[in-house]
Amino acid sequence: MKPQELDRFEIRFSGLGGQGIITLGKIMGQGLALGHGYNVTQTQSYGPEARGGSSKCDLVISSGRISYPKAESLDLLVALSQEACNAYYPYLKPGGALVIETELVGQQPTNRFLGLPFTALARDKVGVAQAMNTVVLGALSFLLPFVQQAIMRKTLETVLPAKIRAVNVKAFNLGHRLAKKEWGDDAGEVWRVEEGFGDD
Amino acid sequence: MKPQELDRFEIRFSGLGGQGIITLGKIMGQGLALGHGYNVTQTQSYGPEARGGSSKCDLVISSGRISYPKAESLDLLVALSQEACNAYYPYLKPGGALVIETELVGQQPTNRFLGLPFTALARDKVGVAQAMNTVVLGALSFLLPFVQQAIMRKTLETVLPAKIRAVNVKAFNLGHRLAKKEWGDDAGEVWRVEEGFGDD
Amino acid sequence: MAHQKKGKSTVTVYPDWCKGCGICAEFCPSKVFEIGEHGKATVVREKDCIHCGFCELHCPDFAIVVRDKSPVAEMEDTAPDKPGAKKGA
Amino acid sequence: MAHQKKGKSTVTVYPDWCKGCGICAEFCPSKVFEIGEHGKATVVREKDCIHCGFCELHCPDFAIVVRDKSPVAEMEDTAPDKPGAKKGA
Amino acid sequence: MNGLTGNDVIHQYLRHNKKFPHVLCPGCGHGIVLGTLIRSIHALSIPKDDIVVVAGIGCSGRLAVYVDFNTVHTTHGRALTFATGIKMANPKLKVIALMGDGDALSIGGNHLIHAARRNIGVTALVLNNSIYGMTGGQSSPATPEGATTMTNPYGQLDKAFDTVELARGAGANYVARGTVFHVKKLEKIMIEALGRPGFSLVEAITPCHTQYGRKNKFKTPVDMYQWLKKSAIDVERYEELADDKREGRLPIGVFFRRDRNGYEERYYAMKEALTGKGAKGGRK
Amino acid sequence: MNGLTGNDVIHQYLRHNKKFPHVLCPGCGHGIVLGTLIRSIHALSIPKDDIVVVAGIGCSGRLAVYVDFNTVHTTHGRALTFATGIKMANPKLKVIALMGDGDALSIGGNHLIHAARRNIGVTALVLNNSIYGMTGGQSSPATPEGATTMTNPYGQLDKAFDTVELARGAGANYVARGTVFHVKKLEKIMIEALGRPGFSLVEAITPCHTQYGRKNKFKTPVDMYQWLKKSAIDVERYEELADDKREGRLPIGVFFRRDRNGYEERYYAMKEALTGKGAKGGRK
Amino acid sequence: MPRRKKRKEIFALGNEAVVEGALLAGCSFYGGYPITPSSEIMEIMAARLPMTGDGVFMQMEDEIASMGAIVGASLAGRKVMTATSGPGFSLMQENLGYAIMAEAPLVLVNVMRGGPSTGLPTSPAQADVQQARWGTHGDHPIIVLSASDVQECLDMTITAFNMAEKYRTPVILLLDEVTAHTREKIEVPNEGEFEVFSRTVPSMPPEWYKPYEETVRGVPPMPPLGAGYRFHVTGLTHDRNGFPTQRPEEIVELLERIHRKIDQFFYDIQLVDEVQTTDADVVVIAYGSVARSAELAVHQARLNGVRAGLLKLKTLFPYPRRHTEKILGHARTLVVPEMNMGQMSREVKRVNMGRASVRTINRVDGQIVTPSEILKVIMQG
Amino acid sequence: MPRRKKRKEIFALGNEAVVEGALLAGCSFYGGYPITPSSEIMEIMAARLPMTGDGVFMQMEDEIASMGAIVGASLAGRKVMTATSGPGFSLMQENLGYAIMAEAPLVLVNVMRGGPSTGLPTSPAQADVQQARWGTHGDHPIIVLSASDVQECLDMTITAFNMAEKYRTPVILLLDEVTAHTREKIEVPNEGEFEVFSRTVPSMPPEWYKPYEETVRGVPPMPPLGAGYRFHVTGLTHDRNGFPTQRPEEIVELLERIHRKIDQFFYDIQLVDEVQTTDADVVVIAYGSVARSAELAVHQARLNGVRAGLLKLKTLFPYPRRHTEKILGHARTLVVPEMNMGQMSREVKRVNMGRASVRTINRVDGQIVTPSEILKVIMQG
Ligand SMILES: Cc1ncc(C[n+]2csc(CCOP(=O)(O)OP(=O)(O)O)c2C)c(N)n1
Ligand SMILES: Cc1ncc(C[n+]2csc(CCOP(=O)(O)OP(=O)(O)O)c2C)c(N)n1
Ligand code: SF4
Ligand code: SF4
Ligand code: SF4
Ligand code: SF4
Repeated sequence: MKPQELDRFEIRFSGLGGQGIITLGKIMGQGLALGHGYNVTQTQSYGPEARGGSSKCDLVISSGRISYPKAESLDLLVALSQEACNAYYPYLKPGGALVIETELVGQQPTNRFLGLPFTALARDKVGVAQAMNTVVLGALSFLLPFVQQAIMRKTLETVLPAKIRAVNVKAFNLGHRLAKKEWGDDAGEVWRVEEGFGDD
Repeated sequence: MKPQELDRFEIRFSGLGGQGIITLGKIMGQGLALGHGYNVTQTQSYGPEARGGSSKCDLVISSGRISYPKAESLDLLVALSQEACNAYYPYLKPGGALVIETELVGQQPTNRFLGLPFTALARDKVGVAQAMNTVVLGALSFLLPFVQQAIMRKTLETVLPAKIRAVNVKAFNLGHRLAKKEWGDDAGEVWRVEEGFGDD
Repeated sequence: MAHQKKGKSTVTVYPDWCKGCGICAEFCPSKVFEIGEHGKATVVREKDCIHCGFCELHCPDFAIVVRDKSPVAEMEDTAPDKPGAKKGA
Repeated sequence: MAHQKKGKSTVTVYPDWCKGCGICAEFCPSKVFEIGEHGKATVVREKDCIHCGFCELHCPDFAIVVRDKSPVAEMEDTAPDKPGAKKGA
Repeated sequence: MNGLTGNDVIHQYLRHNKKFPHVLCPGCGHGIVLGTLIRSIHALSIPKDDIVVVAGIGCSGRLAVYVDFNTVHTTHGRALTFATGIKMANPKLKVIALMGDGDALSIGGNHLIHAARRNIGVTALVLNNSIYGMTGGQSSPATPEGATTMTNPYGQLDKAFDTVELARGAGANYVARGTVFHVKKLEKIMIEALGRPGFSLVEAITPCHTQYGRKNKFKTPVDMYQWLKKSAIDVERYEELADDKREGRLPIGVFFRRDRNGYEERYYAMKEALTGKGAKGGRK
Repeated sequence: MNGLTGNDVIHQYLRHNKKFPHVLCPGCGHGIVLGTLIRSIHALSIPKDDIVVVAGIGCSGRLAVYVDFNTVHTTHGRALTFATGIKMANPKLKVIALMGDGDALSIGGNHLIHAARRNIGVTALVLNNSIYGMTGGQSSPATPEGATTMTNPYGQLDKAFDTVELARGAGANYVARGTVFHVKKLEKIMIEALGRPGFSLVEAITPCHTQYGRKNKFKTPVDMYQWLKKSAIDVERYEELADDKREGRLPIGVFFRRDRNGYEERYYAMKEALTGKGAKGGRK
Repeated sequence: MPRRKKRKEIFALGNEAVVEGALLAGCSFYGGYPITPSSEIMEIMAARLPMTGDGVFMQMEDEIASMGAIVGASLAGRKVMTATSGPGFSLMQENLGYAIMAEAPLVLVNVMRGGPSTGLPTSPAQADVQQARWGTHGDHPIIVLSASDVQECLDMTITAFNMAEKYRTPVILLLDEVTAHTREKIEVPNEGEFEVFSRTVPSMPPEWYKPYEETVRGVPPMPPLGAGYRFHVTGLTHDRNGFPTQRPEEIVELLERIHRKIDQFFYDIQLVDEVQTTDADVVVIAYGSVARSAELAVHQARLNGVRAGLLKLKTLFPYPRRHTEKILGHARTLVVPEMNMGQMSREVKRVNMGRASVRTINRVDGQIVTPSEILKVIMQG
Repeated sequence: MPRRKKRKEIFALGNEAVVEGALLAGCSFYGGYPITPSSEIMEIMAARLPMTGDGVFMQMEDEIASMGAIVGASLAGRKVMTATSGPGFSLMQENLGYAIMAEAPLVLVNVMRGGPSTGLPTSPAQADVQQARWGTHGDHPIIVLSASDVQECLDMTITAFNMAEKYRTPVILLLDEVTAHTREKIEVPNEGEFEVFSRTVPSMPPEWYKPYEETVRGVPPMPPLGAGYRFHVTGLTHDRNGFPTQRPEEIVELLERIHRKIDQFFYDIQLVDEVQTTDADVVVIAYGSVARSAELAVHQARLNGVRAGLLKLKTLFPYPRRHTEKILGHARTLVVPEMNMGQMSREVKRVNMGRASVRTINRVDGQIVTPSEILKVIMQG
């Protein structure tokens, strides 16, 4: 299957230190870059903010060359804490999507958002609270029309050490399944584009 | 007495480490600068040459401002070793004077030179071989028409520590006396100039 | 001796400053603290405090203050607590 | 033993390399050296040399060489020297 | 503030215009050292204005900003050089150099041994967490042999410095070691160190769970404090132990005291001798 | 050259295209150290090609240019860092770091203690003349208290380092001291040091009459050798002396030997263990 | 023709790509001291080098020692590297000068962060550019390269090693925090697909070898220590044998040669990428991550009808004068955006000699220069 | 009017005059490490400082420690100084940057010798000029002065202290070996005959004091440590209270202010001497001992009918652009003689923007540029 053409799709993952935000971004980035063949740049926050407890990780995804590597106006914001949601919501493009962790983001800045209780899901359904980030990855693999679930899962398996692989695949599948169920089939429709007219 | 007008008079003292060349130059320079009121620059060799055993010290003396501080073409070369004489004789101006230590400079590059056995004089007549440089100072105080013996002796006394003062004054006087005797009254005549016409 | 102070101290944790490292909970001889749901130390058995000072000295974030009860406070406090009742912030 | 070597060695000072520090002259057990007029060490009592090696080991400028006499040299040297006669450079 | 006790006292010494909690990780021992330092100063009744805390660069160095003294956050490894200048410029100040183990023993090793040799009147606190905390967990010269770090993924090959022995070899006047678990002892040491002439070195063993512990089988910060509790032993008792019993034990306490005047005292005495009572010209 | 003896041997090791005598002053002990080093290498039959002399900056550093080995004249104080790189890059080389006391103990102090701690397989020769020779007679950390120098005209205030104790404190594997008067003993020490694993430090006490002696009541170079002769004493005998008899005596000999492998040995063994016989991937 | 073997793709951090490039280029010795934002280079080296053939990894006590160790190892025949950031870079300057004098090849990566002093440890900047040129004392030549994306981190590291070995000189690779800390997909070239240059070793018997001899290229061959060529290395001015000299003609020969060996090969050393410059009225001259912003801005400017172009500097020093001159043939305006107060723009102005108008864009607040900032200036013409 | 008191005359070495000037300016703290050709400064300080009021002399373990000690002492209220030469100057760069950030006044004398590396320890050079400007990492302002004769050594040292104190900044005084090692008769000014500036101390209660506050001059007052103003000093970017900050607007305010406080006072800081420049066709721009050669050459050129002049730079940085601009009003040719490969001539060219023709004369062989060399180039027009 030919990957969908993308011209600068920008995602920001944000939340608290310890939620595995950076790992989430790295795996997603690697899956898109190596598995799907996109150009991807991944950047993240270093330094005191990172220490201070907040955490941020950006992806820019494109079929063409990516000049400027940092996210400027977001197509998708994943906010896993209230603070992060407040801080970064203003950077969301008109029409961009907001994904939140419903238990941690009590005050949503808009009624147009997609939410799931990722932490509770990981803790209760997977049995490992730390697998929360993988649940998110699964959900996004459903949401984003240019992500192929199988490839992303494969990437996940490649990247993770053997002993935590099974748990995370479970979390990934859970996220995918629940997103489909809760958010509906056409959640990411806005980003799906018809095959273009360009030559092969 | 008004000091004689000088326009860049250049002297080089040269010889071996341990002969007190630098001290000689420094005292002479100080006498001319502070005692006589000339502008004087004194420079010397540092570094490996200095270590290697040879030693060199230059004076530039002028009534006016001295721009370039290093000696370029010498009015007077004082050579206290054969090596030094060989090395620096070529820098002597036409008409410049060469003063040598006769026992240490066996091969004179010219027959126009003024010599005295300074070391032997110091050792035998003053009783302190190290006072050789002061004997030279005394001789030069005679030779150079713009040097006033009394002032130079005063400088010498100011500069030296008390316990070696007497010996050195003796050496100084000896040098002056012998230069007068051996080199004759008009030895430095070439450099004596009539009082100019400038206004007061 | 410290033991005579049992029940005579108030123990306060400033949750804003507490980072939930668990040192107080682990080493308090009277098990006064627990790490609560939000990952912060909570005073759960204040009356058992013997004012040994350990927690104040060892909290890396200066988040705990143990004080002798004021006479008035002490008076009030003589009413027996329900066992296990939560105290403090 | 070194002492048995007395008179059996040649002692050479290379004056170009000698800086006249005086170590050899001071410490040579046989007083073989003197510092000469030009401030260089001179071998003055070569035949007293017991080839103890001190001077070679201690000359900071590697300016001294002490060698066993070759049989021929030794032969020549059996002629008694004038006492105090200068030897070497 | 003399009626106050415990952290109520500490709070009087913290800068009210700084954001708290401080930036250090949960369970980081550095905060405990800072508290102990404050209590020691409080116990000695030294005015805040007379204290200069000179810090290096590292997590430990960040402590300086939080306390209401004169505080100087310098360059990596160089705290003692600044401290030396400050003490010589104004010997009335009580100068405390606050350094990490990397700071003091790696890049700053030369200044440490020279401060000790010179016996400058500075109290040096080495906050030894066995690791480079600030930069993310690389080896320090205090990382134990065999430990795993970001720059020794196959186990540290180097032998760690023994700070006490190093300072002894350099001729230090006073050297002691404490831990953040044994806070009262540490406080006693600091109080003594702050009161002595010349150079005093206090090594405080302080856990870094984030960068060191997690990679070296300490599951939680608390585990590291348990380890301190178990392994520390008074140096007097340590010395009585048989060699094979010493393995794994960490001697704490005062290792030695020497009684040489501080460099600044000797220097100003020399000046006094040279210039006499206001008179110019020496009598050397 | 095996039939030769004495300075005939030395001459075989000097560079024939260099100008002699060397630049050092009359009576400077540095030349004697160089001769002793050459004899030690000769005695061990180490090929010239295998020797790397890594020198610092100072009069002592100038020695390197005269000997027909691989010679590297580095920057002031840094000889041991270059030596460490060379040894790690090619452990087969016999690497000798040749440093002055200022070089090794002042600006280079950190590298010295770290080379000792790491136990890198380098032989460090510290040519201690108690002074900065090259730059004209300023104090060094080895200048005795009270001595007069260009930067201490009123007498050195600092206490000198004891090189031996400093190296001990840093964890060195082998430390010895000799003097250029006691050349045979110095040679024995050097031969031992060159043959040992890991870091060995040899301090050679060598007089500088020009810059140190003249200002400190030594009339001639010879006086300084007399002083060495009188004050040196075997460390074994020194230790038996009563404290009050030790004053003014200079213990020489081997102070301690430890038996730890050199860093390069440990490093390459680790590599071997990690990669196996050509196999990639560790078995950590 | 054999089909090109597919290249391995990896999703790597800029700092990781530097390590990848170094290992491909034959680096077998790393000596360093950690500092943000360069530390990953050291950490990955620590994991990789012990696993490779003769790889040596050493953590040194400080940056001075790091430089000493790698210069030593370079003299002993290794291809060597260190990495640091501003404060460490300042400390490395003395031994860097030594390496220039001793002509010891080495690669020094400086991942720039905000300065001066401890400054902004985790924020990007490009403020060590002039320091890279002038940081060590005395007149000296130096090659300074940069990279603007992760692929270039790999490629330019290989180039840095090649230049270091080819010209027997230290080469500085300046990265900024953005480039170093961005993860991207890159291609790792297969062996044989890229050039690897190693220093020339002498091919004459030792007696004839002069370590600092004049040669056609100005670069004398260099044997490893211990290979039978026993020579002297010094930071003092030296003659062809490596022995210290004070003779003016020998000094001039030496200093002239170490400059010439680099200056004369400007066509090999001065690397740039040009994007739509041929017809450009406005040319942006940029390097590092800012060049990426510039590329986007140029693209947008073209869409807006302005004939804009980009001269991306991959070599910062010796400054690519030739390429700038060419552009000055037609450009009216040069725009020089930098994360500093105007450091490369000084070079641009010096070459420009008043011809085009030079606009600078400077940020020193730890933020990257954005495409829109550059676009705005381009649009002003 | 009272008769001017006669000034004391002394016959002094350049290095000695530096000490004389420093003591007159109120220097009471010296920390250093010896190095040729600067060592006499240290040695004379060692003799003098213990004899003066509160004078402190310290020999430190190295140049890094020297800088650390004097910055510390400066913060504690002293007027401080160190002196060094190339290798030591390289080592001082990190802490020099710290002093810039902490705004600690200090005077650093670099007596330049031949480089790079150990180079030519006893020969003159002027090759650390660009290093003085750019040696420490990060964008930074710096004042660099020079002196060309012994009297100027004294005068410019006083000036250096005054500028350091006035602008709360390190000032570098660059001497060359010739100037430092020449003995000349100089006049020691009497007290009251020269200006002595000392840092402004705060005149508000401690609670109101902000150590890095914006002020009219851009220079905040500075109390000594321990005087009741308990503030924080750091090399990190900091806010007005001295506390570390990562906020872009605070960073910009800080960096902008430390540059502005120097840039805006260019008329006070940029010092030159002009000799016969008013009508000159050919102007020699020179500094240090070379300016003396240039003066003689200009004199000789005038005798030969060429309208030559000399612009002697006493301030090297910030570069005296204004004075150069004035000269570019009439000069056809600028001649820039230097004992380096062309370091100040870069600044001249940058300002010149192609207007006059710029001729450089460069020596790097440890020899001084002679008057005749300069004359030759002047005569070529
Ligand atoms: C010259 C220099 N080199 C390196 C660094 C980077 N750096 C900052 S802190 C640090 C080490 C911190 O470790 P440590 O001193 O042990 O203190 P900790 O953070 O563990 O308290 C390093 C290497 C720097 N700031 N400056
Ligand atoms: C960085 C640096 N600082 C200072 C110097 C000047 N310098 C050269 S040699 C030397 C000290 C020499 O003394 P020491 O190491 O004891 O050796 P010695 O000359 O006595 O053998 C100094 C300070 C230098 N070359 N480089
Ligand atoms: S010790 Fe302090 S920070 Fe740690 S859990 Fe207890 S109150 Fe919180
Ligand atoms: S003082 Fe703290 S540690 Fe001690 S008993 Fe009370 S609560 Fe527990
Ligand atoms: S020891 Fe050597 S240098 Fe000294 S006097 Fe004897 S021969 Fe000459
Ligand atoms: S070997 Fe030398 S020191 Fe010994 S006896 Fe002979 S000459 Fe004297």
